[in-house]
Amino acid sequence: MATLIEHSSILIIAVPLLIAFLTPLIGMASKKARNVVVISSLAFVAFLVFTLARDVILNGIHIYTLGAMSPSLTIPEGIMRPVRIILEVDGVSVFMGIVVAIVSLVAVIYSLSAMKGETGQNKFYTLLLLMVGGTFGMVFTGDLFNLFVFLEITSISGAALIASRTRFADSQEGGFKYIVVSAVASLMVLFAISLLYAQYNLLNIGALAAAMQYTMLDRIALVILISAFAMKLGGVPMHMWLSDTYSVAPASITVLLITTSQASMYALMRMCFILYGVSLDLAVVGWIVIAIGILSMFIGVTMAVRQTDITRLIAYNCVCEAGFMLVGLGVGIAVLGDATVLRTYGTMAINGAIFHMINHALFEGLLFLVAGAIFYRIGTRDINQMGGLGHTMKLTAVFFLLGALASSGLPPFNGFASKILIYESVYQFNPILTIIGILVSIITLAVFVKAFFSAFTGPSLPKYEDVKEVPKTMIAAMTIFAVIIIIFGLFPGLVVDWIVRPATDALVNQASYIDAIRGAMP
Amino acid sequence: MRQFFAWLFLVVLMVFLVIGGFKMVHPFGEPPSAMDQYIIDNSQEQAGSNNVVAAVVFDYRGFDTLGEATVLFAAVTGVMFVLRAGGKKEET
Amino acid sequence: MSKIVRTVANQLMLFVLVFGLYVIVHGHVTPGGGFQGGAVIASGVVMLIVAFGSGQIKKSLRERRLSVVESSAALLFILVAFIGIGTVFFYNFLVGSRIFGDIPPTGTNPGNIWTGGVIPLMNVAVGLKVMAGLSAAVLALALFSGGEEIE
Amino acid sequence: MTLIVESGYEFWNPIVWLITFAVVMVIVYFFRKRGEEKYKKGEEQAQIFLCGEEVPAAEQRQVRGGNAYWGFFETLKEYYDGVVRMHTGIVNDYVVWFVAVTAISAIILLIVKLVG
Amino acid sequence: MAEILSGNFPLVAAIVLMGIGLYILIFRRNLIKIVMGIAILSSSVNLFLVTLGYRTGGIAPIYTEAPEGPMVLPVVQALVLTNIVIAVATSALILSLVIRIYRHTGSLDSKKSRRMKG
Repeated sequence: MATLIEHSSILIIAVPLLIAFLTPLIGMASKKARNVVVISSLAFVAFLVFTLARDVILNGIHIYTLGAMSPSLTIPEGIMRPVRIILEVDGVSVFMGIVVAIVSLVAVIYSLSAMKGETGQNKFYTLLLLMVGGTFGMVFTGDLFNLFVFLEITSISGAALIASRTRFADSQEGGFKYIVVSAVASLMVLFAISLLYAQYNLLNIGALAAAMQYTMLDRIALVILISAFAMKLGGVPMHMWLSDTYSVAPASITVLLITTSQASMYALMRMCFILYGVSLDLAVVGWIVIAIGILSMFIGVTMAVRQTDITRLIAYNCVCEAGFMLVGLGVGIAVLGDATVLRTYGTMAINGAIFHMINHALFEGLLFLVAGAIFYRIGTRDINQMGGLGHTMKLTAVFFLLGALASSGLPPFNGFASKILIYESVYQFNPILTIIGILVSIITLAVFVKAFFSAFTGPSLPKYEDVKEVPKTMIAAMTIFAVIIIIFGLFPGLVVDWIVRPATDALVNQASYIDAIRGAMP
Repeated sequence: MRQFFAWLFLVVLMVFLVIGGFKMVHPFGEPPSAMDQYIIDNSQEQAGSNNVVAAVVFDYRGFDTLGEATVLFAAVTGVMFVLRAGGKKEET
Repeated sequence: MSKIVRTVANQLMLFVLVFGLYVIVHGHVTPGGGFQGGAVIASGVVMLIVAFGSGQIKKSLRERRLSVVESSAALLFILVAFIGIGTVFFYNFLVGSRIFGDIPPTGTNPGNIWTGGVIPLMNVAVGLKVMAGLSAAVLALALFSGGEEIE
Repeated sequence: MTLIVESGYEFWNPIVWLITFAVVMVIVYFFRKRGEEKYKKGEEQAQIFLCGEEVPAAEQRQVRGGNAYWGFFETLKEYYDGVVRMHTGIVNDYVVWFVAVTAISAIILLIVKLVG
Repeated sequence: MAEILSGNFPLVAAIVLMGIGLYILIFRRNLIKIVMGIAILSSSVNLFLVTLGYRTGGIAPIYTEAPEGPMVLPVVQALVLTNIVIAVATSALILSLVIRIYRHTGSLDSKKSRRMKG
């Protein structure tokens, strides 16, 4: 068991990749075997993630030096800096790992029957596993260039998956937009990395953080990193690709795309809090992030109101929810330098933002799955064409209502618990932000009222009279999300104490991240 | 309008980058090289490879290469996935 | 393409293959490596596609077979990395052993192919993978733009 | 107690909320129970009454989602005109926005450095 | 004057190339040209990286019958190798998507391929 934990961080990344390489070969032999292998490998990975999370939360940062004599040998003899690639797993990483593990398992279960009729399923599952592995790599790595490589893995496999319904022109277009945007963003990230490399001759995040001097060149790199990751997570005004791609991808892929966006947000946090830390102009950078967040909230929700395409509506709502997290993080960045203020409400804002990340993945995921279920049955996403579906798809309607209420931040669901943390802490920073936030929440409710009533209520239409409830595995996938939403809603304190607070502590504690790299220094 | 702003922002960004590259990066030909010098000095002994770049690619930064191979694998799978025949089979 | 082009391409392919294999196998001693050698061979395949047309090539080089080769090569690569997990993932466990285990003398030397530990193995795996992968991608693009759809 | 989320100033306890909600629901049910019980299902009473005219088919009776919140959009017409024009859907414009955000934040950081 | 002009010209060349790439991505509507823009952007980053690692009078970092002189930095070369392969992979995937879009819409204009807006 100790050995398993010691190697768990690399296994979590490498097992999905290994299975992805195997999938085409197994799939040629038997479809059933392929499905079993894919699901069991992801379940194994989820198990590893939970054991690793327990270990990290109890024992502190987990270090894994690839290719060295021993995993903890970060710095070789004769040199004072890390040479090899190091996986550094701290509280935030395992938090993101938990999100990805849950969501990927649900996505695979959902696609079992949702993708049943499609051709090319071997390649579908291969790409899905690659995407999961890439997201795990993004959140676990401690090396900047490695982060870039995994960013590319997620964007390339993601683009191919978005375009998987080749019979529709708009899905091809969505894939094209996604890969162009990701390629530009990740190349600019690489440029910023090369600026940092040019000055310090380092690629390790912890070592760079220790050496950081915040010269003008570092500022340029910081600006590029912030805007590139903000583009990848869909912050306004760089959010337009998000609604185009989320709306056309298969629902199980959209759920995974949410987690990759979250991984980009994780990367943004990693850059701001750990790589630059207290050395950057905290108030200014904080306000830049807050500005992007406020714009995301407002424009996202107002655009969501006028959509008539149900997935597009939820996608714009995603932009809006990302705004909440950005505001929380921005407040955290802005007060990072002041220890007392940080203690009074700074950590609370970050807590709220991080808690909202997992809630966001859960309820937006549930909503997208429901939208996918509707599309699966009636073949359209236009809410003008829908109506009266609640008569036949009762469970789906309940799930939609659950996700909608959680997303609008109504008690007692999980969205309320995280939003109230953000509101109350942000209120002490700047009351206007909270007022905008509450207003946006109200409009979010209006958005979902529109979507719910036009899709599920009303007289049952003749053309949808023979519409049945979706297959059992899809129901099972949605049930997992729904149950977790209810549990998180009823016991938010436990979640905050167990996984959210360690993540916040890891974020605000730059010194421990650096010390973990230095740990084995002679 | 769009043209004007696009040009403006592009030029501003380029001015920043050009000044950064021209003046602020280390002089050409004299890079800081603590990590790289260590690899140059030790690659023969530790990785057993005369080709230092091969040692970096497959030993010191082997994980990047795994990622890179994965990217290529994903792209090839993606190309064949996107160009595959048929959209939806009959449900069986 | 005309008969001259086809004949020349046919003859040249042998040299391309030999050169590509040389670049792959000597990756740890001389400039080159798996990626470069694989790209050389794949460009040879592209030359054949240009000369003979994708329909002709498809008869002898199915993209299904190519993707099997690619998957197996990727598996080989990651398995070699996995074997190192006895100590650490990606540990170069062959240095100092009897297979590819010689350690070259420090400093300039004439080069010895029996060195590098796992690096030659990985080079071969990556070379196969890049060759199969790039050929498959180009073949798929060529076939699709020629009007055929990929299975 | 770990079931509570504390934000430093206030707290949120879903269990207390649920108990309150249940109590209110019981009171509501109590009031509802005291109401008339003349409603009968499946009779003419449950049918739609439209001034004696014939009830249109379900297709026409349905309120479509696209018609919702008409007044909201009409009031905010200027805002929506601007915002919708921003979403051109052309991939080139997405890159322009990226460059714009990068350039603006670079200028802001430069100004901060020169001032402070 | 000499003081102002003394600087890092090779890096400027790389950044100008980046400007060209961004220019194409912003102003060219043709989808194939957008792919080219991404390729140029990627090449500019590669050029930038390789230039960073140069040492005056340096030789390739390979010990086999190496001439005298300092070796240039090997890590950037590995990074560039990785990035080249990634660029190839990206181009291949985008081109296949472009072919699909062309099949559907019959046009390569990015203004025409916007089913989704607003």
